Amino acid sequence: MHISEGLLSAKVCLAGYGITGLITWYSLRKISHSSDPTAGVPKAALLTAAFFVASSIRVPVPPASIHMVLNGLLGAVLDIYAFPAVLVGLLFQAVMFGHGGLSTLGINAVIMGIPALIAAQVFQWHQSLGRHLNRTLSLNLFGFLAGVIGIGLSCLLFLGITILTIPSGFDAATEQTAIRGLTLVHIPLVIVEGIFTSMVVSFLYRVKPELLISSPSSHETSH
Amino acid sequence: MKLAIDQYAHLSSPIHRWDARYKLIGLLTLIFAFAFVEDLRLVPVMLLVVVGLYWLSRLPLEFLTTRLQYPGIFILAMVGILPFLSGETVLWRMGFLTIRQEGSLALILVLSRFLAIFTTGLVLCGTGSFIRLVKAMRSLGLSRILTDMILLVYRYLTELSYQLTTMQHATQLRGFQPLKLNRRNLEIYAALAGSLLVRSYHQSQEVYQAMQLRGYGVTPGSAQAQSRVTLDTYSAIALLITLGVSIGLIGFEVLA
Amino acid sequence: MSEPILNELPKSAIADKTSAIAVGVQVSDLVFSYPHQGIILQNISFTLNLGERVALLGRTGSGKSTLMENLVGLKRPNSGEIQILGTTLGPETLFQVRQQIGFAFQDPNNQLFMPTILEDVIFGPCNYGVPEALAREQADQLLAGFSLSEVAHRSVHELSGGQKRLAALATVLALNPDILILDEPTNGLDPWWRRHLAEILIQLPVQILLIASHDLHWVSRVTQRALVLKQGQIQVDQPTIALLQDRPTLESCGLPPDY
Amino acid sequence: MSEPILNELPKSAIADKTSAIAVGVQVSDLVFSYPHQGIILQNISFTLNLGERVALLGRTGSGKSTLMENLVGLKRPNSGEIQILGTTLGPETLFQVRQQIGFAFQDPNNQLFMPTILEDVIFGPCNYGVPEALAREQADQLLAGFSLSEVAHRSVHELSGGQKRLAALATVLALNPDILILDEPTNGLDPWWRRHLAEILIQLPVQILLIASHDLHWVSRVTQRALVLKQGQIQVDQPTIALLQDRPTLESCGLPPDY
Ligand SMILES: Nc1ncnc2c1ncn2[C@@H]1O[C@H](COP(=O)(O)OP(=O)(O)OP(=O)(O)O)[C@@H](O)[C@H]1O
Ligand SMILES: Nc1ncnc2c1ncn2[C@@H]1O[C@H](COP(=O)(O)OP(=O)(O)OP(=O)(O)O)[C@@H](O)[C@H]1O
Ligand SMILES: [Mg+2]
Ligand SMILES: [Mg+2]
Repeated sequence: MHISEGLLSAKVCLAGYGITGLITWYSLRKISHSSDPTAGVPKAALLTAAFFVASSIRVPVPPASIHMVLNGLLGAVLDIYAFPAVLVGLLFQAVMFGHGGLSTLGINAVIMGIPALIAAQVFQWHQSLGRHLNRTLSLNLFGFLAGVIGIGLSCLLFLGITILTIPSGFDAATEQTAIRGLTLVHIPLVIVEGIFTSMVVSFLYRVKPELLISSPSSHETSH
Repeated sequence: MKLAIDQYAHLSSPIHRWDARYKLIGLLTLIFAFAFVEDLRLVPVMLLVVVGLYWLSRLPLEFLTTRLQYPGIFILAMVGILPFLSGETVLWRMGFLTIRQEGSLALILVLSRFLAIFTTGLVLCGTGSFIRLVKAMRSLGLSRILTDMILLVYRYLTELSYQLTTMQHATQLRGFQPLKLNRRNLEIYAALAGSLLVRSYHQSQEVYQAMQLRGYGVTPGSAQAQSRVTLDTYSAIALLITLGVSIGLIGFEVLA
Repeated sequence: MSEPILNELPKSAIADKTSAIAVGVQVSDLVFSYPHQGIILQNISFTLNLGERVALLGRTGSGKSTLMENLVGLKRPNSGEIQILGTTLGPETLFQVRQQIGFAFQDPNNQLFMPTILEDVIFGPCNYGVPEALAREQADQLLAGFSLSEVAHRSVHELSGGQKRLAALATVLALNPDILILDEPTNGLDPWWRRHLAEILIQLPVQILLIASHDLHWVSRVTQRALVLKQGQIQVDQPTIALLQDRPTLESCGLPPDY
Repeated sequence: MSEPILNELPKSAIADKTSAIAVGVQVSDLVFSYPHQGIILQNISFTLNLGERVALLGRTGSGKSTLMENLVGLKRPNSGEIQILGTTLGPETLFQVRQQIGFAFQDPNNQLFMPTILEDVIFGPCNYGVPEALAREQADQLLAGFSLSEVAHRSVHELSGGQKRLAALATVLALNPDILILDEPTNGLDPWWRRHLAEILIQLPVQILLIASHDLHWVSRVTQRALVLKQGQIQVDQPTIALLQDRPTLESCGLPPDY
């Protein structure tokens, strides 16, 4: 779900870089104002690598196999480092594997990163909105939502940007059919992603709850 | 997953000799100049520049073609339908197949831009060690947090994908053979992903400790951070040429 | 130093399964190299017969782990053939052959990926259709045998180095493999556990045991035959005790027996 | 078995730095537990004097690694005090104290975090202001001494288990620490390397050497004093050779000397 080199006009690429630059600058400023800015670097870096490796796991859905995106969870786990993490991860995907590209790095970071930030916010609601639910249920539910929102929004942004900016217009009808068709195709994938995300969330909750920021366990012990 | 993007860093060529900082500025500008190209008359110029650049870099052609495969297929899948669906002017019709002019031209434009930008990016990353490139980014003022992250990700991307492969092997050796999507299988994949995250988190803590034990993060502006600013005439001239070409391309696009 | 305990194998356990085949593992002309690098294993050929317990020795970096990973089909040789219990190892036979082999990685972290140790131990049996309740019961016993009952519900990251090793061994033994291949199983274990592990392995009803190790004394109590890898080839193939007393050979292979 | 080489320390190296302080490391009443778990170390007190080479022994899971990580400030004790070369370990003094300590983790993977082995070795010196060219030169020598020149430009996961261990040791030695703390340094090394490492360590001009190990014979050649951890306490504090000959004590600590 990355936009390749050459597809977009330079203006869109530059706009992407502009937005990405702004959010990255804001994130970095928040990081360097934290008590020990270097402390989070190895954690963010290794988890970035882990997320991108984990997203290469191919889950068989006969007759093919799919892989997860996990950007919702990435947002939830990495907090202020999430956006820089997405940027760095995408840089590697572009350089090493040719997924995406250098000129489209900015716009791709927007496509993956902004939904990650929103999904992270939604996931945090498990502490407030999910307060009345049983802990596991609320984690599963909001994990699911984070997964769905992360990949869902990314898909919409991706489809929107490509179809609207691809040079030489289709007629409006073709465009609409295409969008509708592609959206329908993606719905099952989005749901599998949601389920998978909630499963990883419950794994993390069992094994290393502090990875889920301001984790329920620390919440629990404080009462 | 082998990330050998810099497997040809040891070659020697005019591009290899180009100082990483100047090269970074020069080639990135060129990439953007290519992105600006909309006028079909510029396409041959752009391709010529890229062919020249790749030839100068002495990188083997095979390096380009193997790396081109995946993203090439991807972009073809994205824009391959354009000639059939997009535009009014019919160039050619056979049965239900219609090839339209606007779509075809758009396809040519997109593919050439893709090829030009992709190749330039490959030359940028393939003609020097990746670490050197990251250090160049740092000395050009990119945040230390980002460059440190890039270096660590570079190191651990291979490591973790290796760990993942080994863990997957371990599942196979103990009889895990998922043929269909069901709850248990999905849960095992989630466990693999989760293990990878926890393992890397755990490792990151120890890595941070190991880094601290060896003096990380306390001596700002140490020898590593500052690289000498020398005026390298050769690199500067190369930069000027690239900037000239870039400005030419953009200028033509804006004026014409 | 006590004598290695020879011939204590419960032969019956072996006979009733595969009495027709005498050869368990046969490797012919195996060549292996990592991409972009020199050859690590060149023209390796050897045979392991049923009932044998064999040590694989060699200097650091001599290719022991690489050879073992070839044997279980995790790495594909450049050329050459591997036969396991009469079946030639290949993409189609892999799944079938692996059902009979247990392999413990050199790094136990790679082997433990489920949320808790207990779940890790039942993972294999469940894959082969053992009902979960039964698997759990057997796992409890196995973990108790490895003094891991207390940590059975912890995740890997909360174990000490030696405990990780023991847990990894437990996950392999849970499968009751016919052929057991262990890569440096004593690494990180304390002397008490090394002794106990030797006892466990000696009594284990496996048909073939192959152990890579740097612990010459320990391995001489568990195995009867030793292969030494050097410069990509098997340069020594002797009874383990004989090798242990053959100081010049050992020194020439870079394995000074006092250390 | 050759006699452990006592008193071979280059005393001059020690005298000229800190002749005033005789005590190198002093631990008083240290208590440690992991969150939500029982106490691992209870009321540990001991002193390491300058010039001493000390072994830290104990069963798997007895808390050796935990104790060492407390000593270098990677874990914070629940209570108790640690003094290193006269400075009390605390958040403010941590950085200063760490400049004098070299610590090698039990798992070498965690120690090697740069893209190549060479970069890893120069990482420490560069942080402490050694010019890169000089650091590189020293690193080349150090790596050659560990037979790692050939793999210096590889990344860690392309090394064998033993090579990782050696590389991790090289990164620590590159810092020329006053106090050297090694967690199971022989783990995964072949006999030749175990011998060679012993020789290197015996000649190393460090002021204090503390080694956790399960390899009793090896450690008795490198250290003169042994501490044994059991049930969260130091139950034995003896000269290493004396301990090695004291079979009943060893057996009671779960360390049968034959294994
Ligand atoms: N992934 C890899 N890529 C390239 N080379 C590798 C890789 N893994 C191992 N090697 C090299 O192959 C050789 C054999 O490695 P192997 O791990 O098989 O040795 P080993 O005998 O198991 O050593 P040890 O006793 O230290 O575990 C070593 O020289 C090592 O550097
Ligand atoms: N992160 C952790 N969380 C909880 N418990 C832990 C953690 N790490 C270790 N432990 C427990 O603390 C005890 C001491 O562990 P430690 O690693 O210090 O032992 P060790 O003496 O180094 O053992 P080994 O010889 O096997 O390395 C063990 O029982 C272990 O299970
Ligand atoms: Mg090995
Ligand atoms: Mg330990």
